[in-house]
Amino acid sequence: MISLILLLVVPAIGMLFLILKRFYDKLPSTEIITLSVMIVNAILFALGIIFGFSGFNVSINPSISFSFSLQENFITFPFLLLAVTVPIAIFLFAAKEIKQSKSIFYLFYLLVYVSVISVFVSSNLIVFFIFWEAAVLSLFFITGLWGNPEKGKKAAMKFLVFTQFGSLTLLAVFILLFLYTGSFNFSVIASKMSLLPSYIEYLSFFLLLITVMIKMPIFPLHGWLLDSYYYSPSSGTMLLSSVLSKLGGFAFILFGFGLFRNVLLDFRLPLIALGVFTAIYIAFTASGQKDLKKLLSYSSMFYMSLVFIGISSGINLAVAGSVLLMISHGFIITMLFGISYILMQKTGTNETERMGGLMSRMPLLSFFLIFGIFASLGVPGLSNFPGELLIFVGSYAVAGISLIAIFGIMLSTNYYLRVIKQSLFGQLKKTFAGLTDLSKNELLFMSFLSFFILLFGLFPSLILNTLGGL
Amino acid sequence: MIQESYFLLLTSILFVIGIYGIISRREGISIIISSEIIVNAAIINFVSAANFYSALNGISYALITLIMIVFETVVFIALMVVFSRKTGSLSISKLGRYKG
Amino acid sequence: MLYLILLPLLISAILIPLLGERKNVSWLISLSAAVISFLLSILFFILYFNKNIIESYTWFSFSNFSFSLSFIGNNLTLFMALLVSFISVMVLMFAGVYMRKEKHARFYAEMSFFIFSMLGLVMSNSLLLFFIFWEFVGITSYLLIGFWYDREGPAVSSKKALIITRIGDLAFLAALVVVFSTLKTFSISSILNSLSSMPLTALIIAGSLFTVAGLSKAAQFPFYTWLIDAMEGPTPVSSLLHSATMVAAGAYLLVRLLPLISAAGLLNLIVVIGFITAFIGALLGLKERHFKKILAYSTIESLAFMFLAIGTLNAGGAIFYLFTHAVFKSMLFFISGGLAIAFGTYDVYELGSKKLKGAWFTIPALIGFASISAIPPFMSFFAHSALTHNFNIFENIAFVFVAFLTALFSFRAFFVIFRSKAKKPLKKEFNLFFPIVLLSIISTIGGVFLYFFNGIISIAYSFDAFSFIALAASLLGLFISYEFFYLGKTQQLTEKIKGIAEKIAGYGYEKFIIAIGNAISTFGFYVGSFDFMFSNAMSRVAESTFILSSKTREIENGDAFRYITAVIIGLVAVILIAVIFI
Amino acid sequence: MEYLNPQYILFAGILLLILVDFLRHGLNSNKKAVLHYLTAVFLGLALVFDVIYGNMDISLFSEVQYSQFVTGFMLFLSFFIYLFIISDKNEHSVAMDISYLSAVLGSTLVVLSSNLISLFISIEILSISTYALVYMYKSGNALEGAVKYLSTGVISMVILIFGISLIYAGAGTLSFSSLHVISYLPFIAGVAIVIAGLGFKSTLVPFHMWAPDTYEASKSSVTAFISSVSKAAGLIAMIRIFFFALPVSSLFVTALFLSIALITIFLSSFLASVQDRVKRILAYSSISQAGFAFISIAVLTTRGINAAVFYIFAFAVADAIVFLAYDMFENKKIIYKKESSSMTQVSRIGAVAFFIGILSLAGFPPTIGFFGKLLIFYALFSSGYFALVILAFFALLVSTFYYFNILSEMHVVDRIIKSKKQVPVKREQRVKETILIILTLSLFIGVIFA
Repeated sequence: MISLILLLVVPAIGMLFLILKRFYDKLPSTEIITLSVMIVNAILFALGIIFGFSGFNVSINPSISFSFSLQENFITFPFLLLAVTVPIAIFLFAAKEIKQSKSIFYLFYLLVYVSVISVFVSSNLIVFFIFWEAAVLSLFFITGLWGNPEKGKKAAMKFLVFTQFGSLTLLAVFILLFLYTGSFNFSVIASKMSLLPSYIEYLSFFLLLITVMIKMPIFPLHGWLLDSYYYSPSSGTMLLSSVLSKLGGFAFILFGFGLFRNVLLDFRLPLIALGVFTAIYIAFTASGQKDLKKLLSYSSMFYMSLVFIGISSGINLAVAGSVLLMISHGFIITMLFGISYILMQKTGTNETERMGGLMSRMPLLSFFLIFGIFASLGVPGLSNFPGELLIFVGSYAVAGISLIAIFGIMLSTNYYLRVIKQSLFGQLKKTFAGLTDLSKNELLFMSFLSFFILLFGLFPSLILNTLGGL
Repeated sequence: MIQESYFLLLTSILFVIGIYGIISRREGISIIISSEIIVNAAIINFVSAANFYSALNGISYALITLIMIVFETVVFIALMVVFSRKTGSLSISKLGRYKG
Repeated sequence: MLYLILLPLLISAILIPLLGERKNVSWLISLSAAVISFLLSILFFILYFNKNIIESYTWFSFSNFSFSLSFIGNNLTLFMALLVSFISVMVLMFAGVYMRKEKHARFYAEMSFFIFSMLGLVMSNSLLLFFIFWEFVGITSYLLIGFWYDREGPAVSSKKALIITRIGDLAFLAALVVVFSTLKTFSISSILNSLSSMPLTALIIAGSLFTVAGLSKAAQFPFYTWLIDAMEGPTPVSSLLHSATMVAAGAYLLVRLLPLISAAGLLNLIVVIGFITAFIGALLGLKERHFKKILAYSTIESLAFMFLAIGTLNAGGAIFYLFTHAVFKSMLFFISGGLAIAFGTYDVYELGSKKLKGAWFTIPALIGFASISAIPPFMSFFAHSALTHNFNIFENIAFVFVAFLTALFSFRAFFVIFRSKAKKPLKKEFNLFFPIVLLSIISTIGGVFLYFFNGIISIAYSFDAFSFIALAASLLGLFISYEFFYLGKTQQLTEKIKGIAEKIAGYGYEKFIIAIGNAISTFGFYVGSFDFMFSNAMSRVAESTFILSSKTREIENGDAFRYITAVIIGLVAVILIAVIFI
Repeated sequence: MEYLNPQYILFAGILLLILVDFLRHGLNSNKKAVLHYLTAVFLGLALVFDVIYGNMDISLFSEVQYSQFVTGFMLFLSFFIYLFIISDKNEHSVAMDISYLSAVLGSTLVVLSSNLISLFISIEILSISTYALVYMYKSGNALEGAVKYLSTGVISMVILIFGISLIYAGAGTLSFSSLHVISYLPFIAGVAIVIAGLGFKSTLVPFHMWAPDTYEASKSSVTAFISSVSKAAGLIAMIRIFFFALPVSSLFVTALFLSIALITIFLSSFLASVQDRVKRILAYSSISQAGFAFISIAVLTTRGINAAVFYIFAFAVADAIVFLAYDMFENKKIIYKKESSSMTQVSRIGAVAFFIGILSLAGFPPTIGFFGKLLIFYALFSSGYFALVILAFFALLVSTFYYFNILSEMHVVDRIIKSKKQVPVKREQRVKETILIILTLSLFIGVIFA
């Protein structure tokens, strides 16, 4: 039985080594430390799947029932899988993109890595909140210090203040729960939910909704998305889009669907309508974008609005579908951002119009770009399709309007194909004549991700079986 | 015998005078003088209350306040001396070094 | 066991890219895989004759919802599998000739993947599996059209093709969701016999969405432009995908779901759209100069005929016509490909100037063009009779006009190309020669096949008065086109007809499609700028608070006296509040 | 040995210092260093005795259930701040030690006082000695800061005593145990006036004007003392009066307190966001922290008071660290909003301590600042003030903004990252760093007291 604390201890040791590395140089290079730590963690996770995980509990301050307790709940496995595998892939990118003060970047990188894992695993709400904030904080520094030189700091500040409001409302929800159920432990709260008077339930559901709508970004509260996705370093964007937006979804399922289910069932229709509106709104916004990186950030928000529809429909089939979609979206969006970064580096521009005919010079990259775009279009056999199918089947039973989101997918086909046509097909410009194809490192990154995309596309039952408790 | 409420009336008048004294002029010294007036009002209060409740602790309180106000005035005047030597005038509104 | 038919092609689709660009190897692999699957489909056709075998496999299941994929082996599906594998063998042989100079691996991999998904589509029983192969077919057609990605033409038309077929795919997905959430099953057979339990609204929604899917895939009236541009792709692709198999998938879907469509009451809508498409196809075909585009218009027209058959509940007729059309249309595409290799152009008038009459493929071309306009000895005449079996009076009259126009524009092409006597004989390539001759033989003697076709799929045919009137109309069209195009007489009359054709169709429709595309992106641009402004509104709010608070900063301007007054004011306020309220 | 509690130790220390100062004409500078160590020893001793024997218990000053904890943390804080001050190389006179010791004595007495007049005495001792401390360093503009501090201080002292006299006139007694609310007009006026007087000490809104200038003028280690220990004393005095002495439960009083607290938080956080000097930002931030503590006092429930006490302890430690760390930056002339390359001379540990201090002030999780805020929200929620909490969120957002603005503008994090080369570190800087380390550790370990 693998104790969950190991998943946290290993990266902590890695961070310790990184700090020590500054003083005695005989330690292996920072990249090797971080990579090996993550790989060890992945192995531990794999062993854990085979032999099962065991909880971990040490109580620090019983008066406010604050105990550092880790326990997997009914939807941790798929998210844990995402949190363990995707950062390894992203790291292959961060390795060559960050030039100055690498060791501190890896320190923050590992901090995000640890905090995301422990958010998925922790069963004490204070521990949940501490690592929730730690993830936000470290991303603030990653965007602020390594992002775009002139706009990075401003975007980081905007991101921080926005998500800080989200986490404060979450803190309010936790305190309300603590107030009425007397403990911060998730299982105790789940059992004592009946103690909450109804107006408190509605209030805390509303507060939770604010947090989720900021984190996942959903329509009215998505102000921070464009700046922080665009101006942070590409590994920062990948972390943000693939792992952090899943925190929002995770919290929504764990608390919205898990605890406040009857409130969720009352508000199903308006929430689905909001999700559909966001999907259509974002599909149109994305089709108006010329810049590939902006387009990808909006399209990542599009899929999160589909997830929002799935969860707010309250049917466990649709919720399972949204979990599936979140996992596959994590892999796909990382690959697409990776490709957009490579294109940015090679062609010096993010505008797809100014690229042309790259397919002849870079067949491998174009294969992976087309593969990624087909995956995100929901072509069956790739991982987005089962998720979307389940969401639509589940949410159709609740409200027919969820089919309008299919029109959103239609729009996404439009702007994705425009990207392929403008960047890959057509005449190769003279300026790009000398371009070389993917390096070994990038090839490893791409095939690693597409393996998972294909795996979960063909065998979604791998994830669905772990969601038994839904 | 003068009831106690008359004393309260007197002290509150003294208090208002003291307050007005502080606000009216910009001089440092005017602050200390008017605050002395307010302290005397407080002492009268203490004594009259002690007499009214015929309890001796009021008197001790009055004595304590007397002593404490002495400390305050000493420190304040010392500061005013340094201040006037430095800036030539006692008006405390001119020092705008720290704004905002 | 039915998946055995598909397996060889899947293996070749995976094997070819791994082997890379070796000389001719990938062609051999894909051809052998197609032949194996053809033989297997013959075997299974005999084995499962008049039986109805369903093999289903559960893909994944979640809390009492099971998502299962199932194949079905009955006469219809196996006959279609037979047809598809036969045509694909022919096409691959032709591709050997046509694609000699191009890069092989990518083309043959995509071709074998296409055949794999087409065979799968034809034989799938569960709607989910049908949808999966439906999407695969759409994707491979996108890749194949855009094969010469460096040219501007294929890039634009592949994007357009996928977007328009994607409308159909998503309509299919929506219909799938509607059906599954009401009936909790995907298998077509159980859906069809539990139609009564579906609520009427869901039935109508599902029916209309399936029809939209069928129409967009079969390039019918609202969606036909993508098929015309799809001709940018290599000819083997056009012959396989855009004549015989893929576009027929739309009609095949509606045939499989005929009871559902008829229950949803969409039949006369389909008939109307069928006639509109037929007229447009014929008229635009008249003015077209590009040989393959003429064939594309005739494909649209014959698909319209299939939809007419479906609209009049004549599934057998539609399937038989699909069979005949697949045969002669792919043969015509082979001819156009052969000409293109020899003379490097598809323009009908340039080909005309190459003095081709009397070359070895004039006869197959004649057979082909004659069977487009259903001249008696050839199979398509019998197919037309099966087609028009239960037409009512109006449909018959309209059909007569259509027959006249089809004859007109098909023979125009024939006479323009084969105007002058050929001096030097053309070289006969076996891979080109064998498929063309074989298919022309089938399309001539195929008519007799109609009689015992009934054993396979129930079909009724009648040679009533109207079929002969239609024959007369097409002969008239033949004679007129002979007059105009072969003898070149009355030039101004042909110009007039061409003018009318241009004005009527005027290709306004094309601009309309492009206009929609631009409208979406411009609207997207406005919404994008609104979003940009919206997300910055947040920081503007922040800035205004800063300005506000910097004004309040003036209060504390460092004057000690002001501090004291503040203290006093605070004191007085507190006293007043305390005294008044407590 | 009932005399072995910290107050007597401090008092003995002061007497001893005065005696030595009186005799010292012949002493040269290193003797003076001995004196400083002597005072440090007295402070340490006081801390030790507090832990062992608790506090003295005579009529005017009696034990309260958490007063041992509060005096303990006050002595702990002032001991380290004192170590920080004496480790500064510049010369300072014995008078400074005497006034520092008396300030510490005053603050501990405030916590213990069980009678209004004793409260008054201890507050006066505290404030008079802090006046001396502020002016002690004679740096150019210290004079102005001292004048402002003093003038407002005198007025508020005078107002306080007048209020107490009114209460005495109304109730006839001043000891907390026998005080009770009487609806007699002067009594109520007296209570109001006392609120004003104490408001000055704990920098609540109408009376906070002096704080930014004085904090900025005096040496930042002294500011560390004022903003942490003396402000905590003011707030605890408030608690003593309004919770233990006059358990006034009328809805109106809480409304008044809440409005004062809210105005304090909002005004000071908005003003802080537009300042362009770090010390002034930190001054305003400590005012808004005081406002936050006052909110949880204003709720007047036991849960609120516990939260307030813990929060005062949390932000006092954080304030101390931030100001002390800033003191190390200050003499290296790192100025806000100026591209300063001279950041490298500052010790890395100082920068890390500053960083963690700011985190705790902003209320980020691992630090006790977060737990303080958590408890306050918990108290507010339990007495049903939901809207209030949401309002507080907005103020918190603004505070996150200016706290992290400080970090990014002053390149604190760059300092932690950038330079590798070891700067030759003098002994006294090493001492300062150790003090900062201890204080930052306390930021994390403090959780146990939550």
